[in-house]
Amino acid sequence: MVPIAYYLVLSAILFSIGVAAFLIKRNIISVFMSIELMLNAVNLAFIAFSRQWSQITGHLQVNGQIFVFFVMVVAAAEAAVGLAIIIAIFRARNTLNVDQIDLMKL
Amino acid sequence: MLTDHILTLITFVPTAGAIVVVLLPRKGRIVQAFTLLVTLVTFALSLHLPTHFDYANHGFQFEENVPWINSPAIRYHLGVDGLSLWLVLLTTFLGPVGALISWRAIQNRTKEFYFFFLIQQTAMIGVFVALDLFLYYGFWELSLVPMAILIALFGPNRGRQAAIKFFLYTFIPSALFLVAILYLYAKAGTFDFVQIQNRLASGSLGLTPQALSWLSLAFLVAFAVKVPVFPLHGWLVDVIQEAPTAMAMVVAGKLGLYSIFRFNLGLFPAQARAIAPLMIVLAVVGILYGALVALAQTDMKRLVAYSILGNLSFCTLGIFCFAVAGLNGAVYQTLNEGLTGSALLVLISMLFERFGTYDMSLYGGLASRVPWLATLFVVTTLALVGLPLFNGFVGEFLVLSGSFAGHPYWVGAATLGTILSATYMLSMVQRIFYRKESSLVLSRPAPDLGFREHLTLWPMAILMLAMGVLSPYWIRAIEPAMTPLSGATPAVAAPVTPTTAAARLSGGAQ
Amino acid sequence: MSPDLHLWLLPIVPFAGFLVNGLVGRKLPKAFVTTVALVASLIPAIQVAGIVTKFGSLTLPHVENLGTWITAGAFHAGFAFQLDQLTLVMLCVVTGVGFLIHVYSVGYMVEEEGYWRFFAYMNLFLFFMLTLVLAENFLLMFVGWEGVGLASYLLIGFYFTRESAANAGKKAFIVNRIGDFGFLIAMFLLIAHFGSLSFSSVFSQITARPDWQGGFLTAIALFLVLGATGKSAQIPLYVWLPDAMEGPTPVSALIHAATMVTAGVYMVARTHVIFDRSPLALTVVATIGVATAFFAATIGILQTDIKRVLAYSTVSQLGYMFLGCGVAAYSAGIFHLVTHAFFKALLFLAAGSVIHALSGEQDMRVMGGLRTKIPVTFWTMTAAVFAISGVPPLAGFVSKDEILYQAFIAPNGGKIFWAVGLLTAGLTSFYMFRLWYMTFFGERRAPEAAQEDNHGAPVHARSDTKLTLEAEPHAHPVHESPWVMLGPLVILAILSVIGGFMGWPEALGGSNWFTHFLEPAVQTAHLSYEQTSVAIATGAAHAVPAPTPAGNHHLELMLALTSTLVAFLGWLFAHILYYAKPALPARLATQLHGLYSLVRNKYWVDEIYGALIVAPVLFIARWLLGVLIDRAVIDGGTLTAGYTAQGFGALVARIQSGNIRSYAGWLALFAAVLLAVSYFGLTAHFSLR
Amino acid sequence: MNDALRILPEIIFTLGGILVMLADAMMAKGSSRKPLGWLAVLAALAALGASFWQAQLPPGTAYYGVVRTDAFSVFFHVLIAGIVLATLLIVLDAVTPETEGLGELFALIQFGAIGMMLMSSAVELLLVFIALEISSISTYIMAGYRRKTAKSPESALKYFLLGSFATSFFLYGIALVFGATGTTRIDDIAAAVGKAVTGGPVSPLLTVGLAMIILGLGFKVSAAPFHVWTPDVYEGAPSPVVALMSTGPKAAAFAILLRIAYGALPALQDHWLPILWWLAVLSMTLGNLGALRQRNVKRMLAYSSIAHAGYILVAFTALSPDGIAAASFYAVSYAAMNVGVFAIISHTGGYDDHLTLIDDYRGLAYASPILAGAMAFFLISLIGIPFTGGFFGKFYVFSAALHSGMIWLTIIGLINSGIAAYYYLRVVAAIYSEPAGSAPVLSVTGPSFPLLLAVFLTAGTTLILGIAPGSVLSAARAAAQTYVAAPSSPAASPATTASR
Amino acid sequence: MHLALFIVFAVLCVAGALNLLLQRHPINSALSLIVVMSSLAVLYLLLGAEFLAAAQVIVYSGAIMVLFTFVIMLLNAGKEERTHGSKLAYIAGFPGAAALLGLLSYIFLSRRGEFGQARLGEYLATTSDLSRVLFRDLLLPFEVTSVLILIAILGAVALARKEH
Repeated sequence: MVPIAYYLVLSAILFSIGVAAFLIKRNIISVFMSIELMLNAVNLAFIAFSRQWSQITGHLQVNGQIFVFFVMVVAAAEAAVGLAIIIAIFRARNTLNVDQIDLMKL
Repeated sequence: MLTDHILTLITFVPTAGAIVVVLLPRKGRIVQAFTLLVTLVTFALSLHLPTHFDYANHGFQFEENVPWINSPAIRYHLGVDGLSLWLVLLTTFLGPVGALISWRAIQNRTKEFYFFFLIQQTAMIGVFVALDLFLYYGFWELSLVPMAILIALFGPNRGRQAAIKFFLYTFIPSALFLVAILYLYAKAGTFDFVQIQNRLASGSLGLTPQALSWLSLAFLVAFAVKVPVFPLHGWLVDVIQEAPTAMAMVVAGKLGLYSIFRFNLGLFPAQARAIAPLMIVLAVVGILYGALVALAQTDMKRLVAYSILGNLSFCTLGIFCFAVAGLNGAVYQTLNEGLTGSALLVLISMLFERFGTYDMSLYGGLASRVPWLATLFVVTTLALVGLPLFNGFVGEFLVLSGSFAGHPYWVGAATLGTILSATYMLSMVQRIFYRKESSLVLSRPAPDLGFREHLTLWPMAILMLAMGVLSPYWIRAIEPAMTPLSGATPAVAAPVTPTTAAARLSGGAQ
Repeated sequence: MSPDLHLWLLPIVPFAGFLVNGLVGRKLPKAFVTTVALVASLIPAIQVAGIVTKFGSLTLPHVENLGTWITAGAFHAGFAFQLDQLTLVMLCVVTGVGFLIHVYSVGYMVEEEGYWRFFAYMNLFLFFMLTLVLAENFLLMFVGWEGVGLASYLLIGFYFTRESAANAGKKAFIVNRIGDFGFLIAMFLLIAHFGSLSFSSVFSQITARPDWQGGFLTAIALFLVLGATGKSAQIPLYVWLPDAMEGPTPVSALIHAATMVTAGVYMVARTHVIFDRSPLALTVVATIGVATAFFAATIGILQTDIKRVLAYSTVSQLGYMFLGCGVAAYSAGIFHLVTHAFFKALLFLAAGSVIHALSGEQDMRVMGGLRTKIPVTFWTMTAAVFAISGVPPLAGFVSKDEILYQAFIAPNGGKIFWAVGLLTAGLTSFYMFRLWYMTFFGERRAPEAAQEDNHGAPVHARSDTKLTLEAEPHAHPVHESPWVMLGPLVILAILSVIGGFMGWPEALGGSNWFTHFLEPAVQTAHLSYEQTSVAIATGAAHAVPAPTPAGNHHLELMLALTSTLVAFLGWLFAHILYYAKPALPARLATQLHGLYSLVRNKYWVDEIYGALIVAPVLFIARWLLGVLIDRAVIDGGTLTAGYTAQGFGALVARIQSGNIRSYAGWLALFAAVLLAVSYFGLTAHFSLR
Repeated sequence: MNDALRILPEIIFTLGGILVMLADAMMAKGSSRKPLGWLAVLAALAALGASFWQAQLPPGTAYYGVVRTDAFSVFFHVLIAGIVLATLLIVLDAVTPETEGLGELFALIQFGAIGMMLMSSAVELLLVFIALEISSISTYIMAGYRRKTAKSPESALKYFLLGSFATSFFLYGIALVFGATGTTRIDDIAAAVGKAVTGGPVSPLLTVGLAMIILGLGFKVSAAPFHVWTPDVYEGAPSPVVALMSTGPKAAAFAILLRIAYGALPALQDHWLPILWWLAVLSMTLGNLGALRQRNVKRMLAYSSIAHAGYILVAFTALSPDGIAAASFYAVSYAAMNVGVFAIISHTGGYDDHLTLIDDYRGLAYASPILAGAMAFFLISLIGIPFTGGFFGKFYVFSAALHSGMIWLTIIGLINSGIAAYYYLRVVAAIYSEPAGSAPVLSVTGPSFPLLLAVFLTAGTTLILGIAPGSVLSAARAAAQTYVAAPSSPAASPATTASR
Repeated sequence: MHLALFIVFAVLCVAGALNLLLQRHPINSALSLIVVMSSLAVLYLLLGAEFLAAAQVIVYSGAIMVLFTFVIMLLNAGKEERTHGSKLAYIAGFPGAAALLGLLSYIFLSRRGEFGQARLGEYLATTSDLSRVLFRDLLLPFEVTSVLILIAILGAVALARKEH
């Protein structure tokens, strides 16, 4: 017997930590990881909500879960592209520190 | 039938010409010649107007009114009345003049020049004939572009800045002007000038007084900048200095003044009266200010710029005193300024072509070298300082005498301007043409006017004299258009016709 | 129904002459130009003569209208010409003297390269002058008014390569413009009050309302006076006339002596109906007149340039005419105008002949002893000098006396006017005889050598002189002028001698025909205040008859004698100072040094005007408006606005640090804000519309 | 089969993309890949035709109601197909045969187009999400396409990281909405929310979720204050790509925003109206002010695109079919003129951006009058001078806003457009002023055939939209009619009636 | 029982997340992220999403994180140095994140009742349940993801291709 709200709060916590991590991390890869963290938080929320609606409607609701499934796919794709971009920028600039990727400004 | 589509023809023949210009080859004087031809054709076409104009009725004539875009309800509505009639003719008349004066002055980028020149013609004519606020606004804004580009393209030293300054000066107020137009449309559901005028007059738009005054203000500011009225003239001098003559001729005056007549007096008579005291003061200040500053100039173009400011202020004065004579005079003075000011700029540019400077102090003793140029220069000067039997006098006299009864002291002060204008113009004539021949003058071969230049100047000179002696010919068209404006409420306060009501519904149907 | 006189032909013919000579004259031979010019000035004279013959049969005033010129609402002003006694007199003077001077010019200007230009301008002047005197409404009159100003501008600046000439022309036009400003305002007032500018309508309206006294009429009258002082070179606007002597001498004779400058007097007489209603305005006119007369005369005493002496004397004589009008003796004023036209034109032409003889010399100090060398000039000149000095029975004596007499019998202050006028008469005769002696008597003070330092005379302008019928001036120094020049001199001399008999006063057994002839045009000879008040009471201003001459014959006689005496006194002084004891003037000059230099420098009036008016205006124009307002405030304001916007732009760009984490922080912050806003619905609390 | 017709353009692009990939794989190494570009152009043309053809389909959904073809979706399909067409032509002009990865590029553009198109037709948030990701990811990649340079990968990285960051917010928003309504289908959401609103206070999940969705989409359309990425990314990305990503994904994102605001959550007007109002004001103001001082042309245009997003958002606040129509219309005109500008920039500045500053463009008129004239025309349209699409769009947007009484918004907006004139004019003035000595601009070659085609396409559209906008207008209004139910919501009526 | 499990793994999640935040070496961050994901998988299971729990472990902890570690190795990214490129991140970002957390948690907790209680073992979503929806209602999205993956491949190839 756990209130679904707790799951949601957890997702909120993870999401916020993800945001904070995005702000703190200097290494691009870590920054990217924090995005993954945020996505996971969202997934948790989806699953919690779909569970909630199963209970409200009284029969199984899987829409939320399927959404999560798709998010995973997208995340995978993003990971591939993102890491490719990271490799490209490492080749071009020979650094992985976000603070040094500020050629274009103002 | 020609009469049915004459306005469309006059307006868009230049555009057609412009498109052809783009396709013409870049060699010889083909482009110039063709442009000249186009402007002449336009002028010839425009002569159809006064000959077929019905001087008896003071409504709009040669109307063309077809739907253009059904929603928002925009119509292609053209027409002229006694006010716009002569302004259209002035514009078409200055067309060939501009083409001729640019003949030698514009050596490179000729295609660009004449393309934009012709577009400018269309835009200006369009402003005068458009009777649909949207259409009008279109031409109004369009008229900025060729001007700005040509200034940037041909401005001798600070062209870019001057162009941008001019554009922003006129464009930003136009933004508020557009708000006002849109607001009117939101209320009236139509852009048609006549309908809006009727509805405003009959008060069927349910606009609050302050809404009306804000609207009229938005209109007025946009126009006042374009005229320009005294404190808003910051762009004028730079533009006159930088713009090619053919453009400088048309940049100031008629567009703005016409619009004040048409809209501020036509749509918001009461509000115009409310703000009249301020405008009168500004006008008088402008007259004296322009004249005095002109007095201190050594650069011809700057001098002319300030004199233009002064002379245009006469029109403003005449407008906002709301006397029939004054209004007639204001229109007349607008025409004069367009004609005489242009002539002066043309003459100056001819001097520049010969001696390559606008600095008067370098000139001297030209009268014996170029007698014809000198003669026509003096003639123009006299027209400008308002010597009787020249057009300038008729305009100034009508304005001042008409306005005097209402505001004796201000008009009295304005009359001082006639002394000052004589002073600076004669000083200019003396510096350039009298005294001993200066080293510059001796250093260059200075041929007297050539055939092309005679061709440019004589029509203007003759017209100055004609307008000075036969003014009733022009006034008979102007006066009927002015009489309703002199009354506190427009005479066209017709009841809302079914059509306008319908338009109102369709406009309100969102 | 009076016949159609084709009055419009009068001005048009000279105008045609102007067009022909002006447009094609440069290419044409002198002979042709001459013919055109002379014909163009002769025809009007003939036509006027014709009019004179028919004059009795006309119903006066005779008006011919050629249609509207300016119209607005109820207001109409047309090309309407009018003929009455006053006009006729002016016509005779303008066309007659005008033609004579044209003839004279043929000889005088023959060597000028701008020959065609000169005659074109002269014809143009005739056109405008005739328009001025023929006009039936103020507006058309103003056309002539400004037009003659233009012609005078062009002719003064005839030698435009000379800076001084160009300046003089400009000065003349601008000063006149100041006067015209008054004229314009007067016209605006007239329109405002009468809704018309036609003489007949305005005057009839006034006469219909005897209760209109002073008030706006005074205002109108005073503004008209301002106009008149400009055109007729009266205080305070006289300054342009002496400089106008830069023009060729015939111009000075025609425009700056005989005709144009008298336009002011004519205008006052023409509009006397208005002035009669404003005693104040009349007093002003009289005061200005007498003051100018005396003031200019004093300056004339010490001038050494022969033309400038004449110029100041012109100013002074015009003062007399103003005095005449000022005491409501319009006919007297006009009479003096006529006689003055004769002898002053003569004086100038003769002076021109002298200058011509000395090939350009204008400085009297180097003249002298010309009596024998140029006899014709001498004798004609003598006639003119006697005339202007008021030696009976010559023209000047008669007309001037009429004015002095009228001033004397004029109410309040009349005596003072008379006294000053008398004194001025003395001065006049003094400086005229001074001129006479310095020019023609004694020994030639400077031989050929002096011809080098002749400041700015025609010869200088003759850059490339072509030899013509005229002998090369430098060839033989002093020579009498050709008859084409002397002819007019003689005719004018005769007129100056006998001209006075037109208005020979009853007091001396004459009929004073001139005055009676003008009566209908300028009624109300006198209208003292008492009579005015009576007039108001009786409502018949013009019923009051001029005081019967009979009573005053004795007085008039006495005054005539006095002034004659004064005239001879002036002569006497001149004789002593400049003939008997030529050394005396120099000594006097050193003794009364202060006064001398004051007068010698024309009271520094030009300098004072320069310092008090011109300089401040220029300062304001250049610095206060040109720099402070235009540059600093207006341009500066524009720039400031631009920079402010750019400043904000910089602020916005500051967000763009280029650092991803900053951007993320930015996003996170606004995400929170957005959520909060949306959750708490903050924005529901204010209206977006 | 019938269902397939409702996604015909997408199918065409899929096939086109795959075809290009296969051909690319088969072509000999080192041989020019440009023919592939023309292949893609054909595909784009076909897709364009297909989109037009779809107009005559009866409105309806397919694939169990996840996509919906109606006037609205057709409108944006045509727009996107057009944009892609122009972009492909620009690419063909910009690149050299040596440019690496050409084949992939042409494929990517087409695949990206599928995403954008689906965004405008999806009525299932899941599909919306995926479509969004497709278009985003493809643009991330293209942004970094000039990987040898320092700037291009950086712009890709920034776009990618921040984009994903925003996406996760968007996703969270969807989750919350789902949590509040239990569905991810637009219509069902609308129904559920409608009930909820009438039922009583709105669930905070909805409002917060809405806010997050707006954030996500606001980021995609680069509306202030979520615009921060725009200037850097535009500056670094290859010009042809900027032409695409500044118009295509934007238009699609606006389409979604319209769908969600008017289709899914019209009942929440009171909540999203103020938000969009503020976004509009901020976007217009920050965009224009920021552009004032820019010296780099692409960066300047990035700021200007922020401002233009603001103008479109103004139309949202009109709450009337006119508003929707205006937004759609503006999207078209903006796409036309902006793609046009970037077409010329990509030719003049080159694929490698060797001309970047405004001053570098001094005297373009002397090098190539055609390019200069066209560029001037596009800039003038961006300023909003009459008889151009830019003006009519602006006019229509603000007239719609004013109709529903948004006076202040209108005033702010038009004053902004006045200020904006300055930085566009600087370019125009530069183009038309004397070049400095031996400026590199003078070596600019005349336009190639594909570029001419692109310029003709865009300039023609811009002009027609300005002179005879009738047909496009009616299409936009028809599209707007899809939401004719929208303004019947409580909040709108008083305002709109008040303004009558 | 359920609560206990939830608390344990929730704490594990948060701990892992915080560790990701605090660790300076990417590898450590990656490993702690794996912890988070795995424990999330358990939580999914608790909520009855067994298929997703499996997918979570396989796709995320498996595929994606392996990819990450691989790249870390490839670019042998060292400990990140704490450069101070951005103040805004702290002064604007952290308050923002905190506000997010506060607002969301407040909303969730304040209406705790509406969300109901999750009892263990109810509403188990079997793979067949999912596939029924996935391959019918959401067929198109499913197909479209293939395009997405194609793009990913293309992108990876185009961007990470070896220089030549």
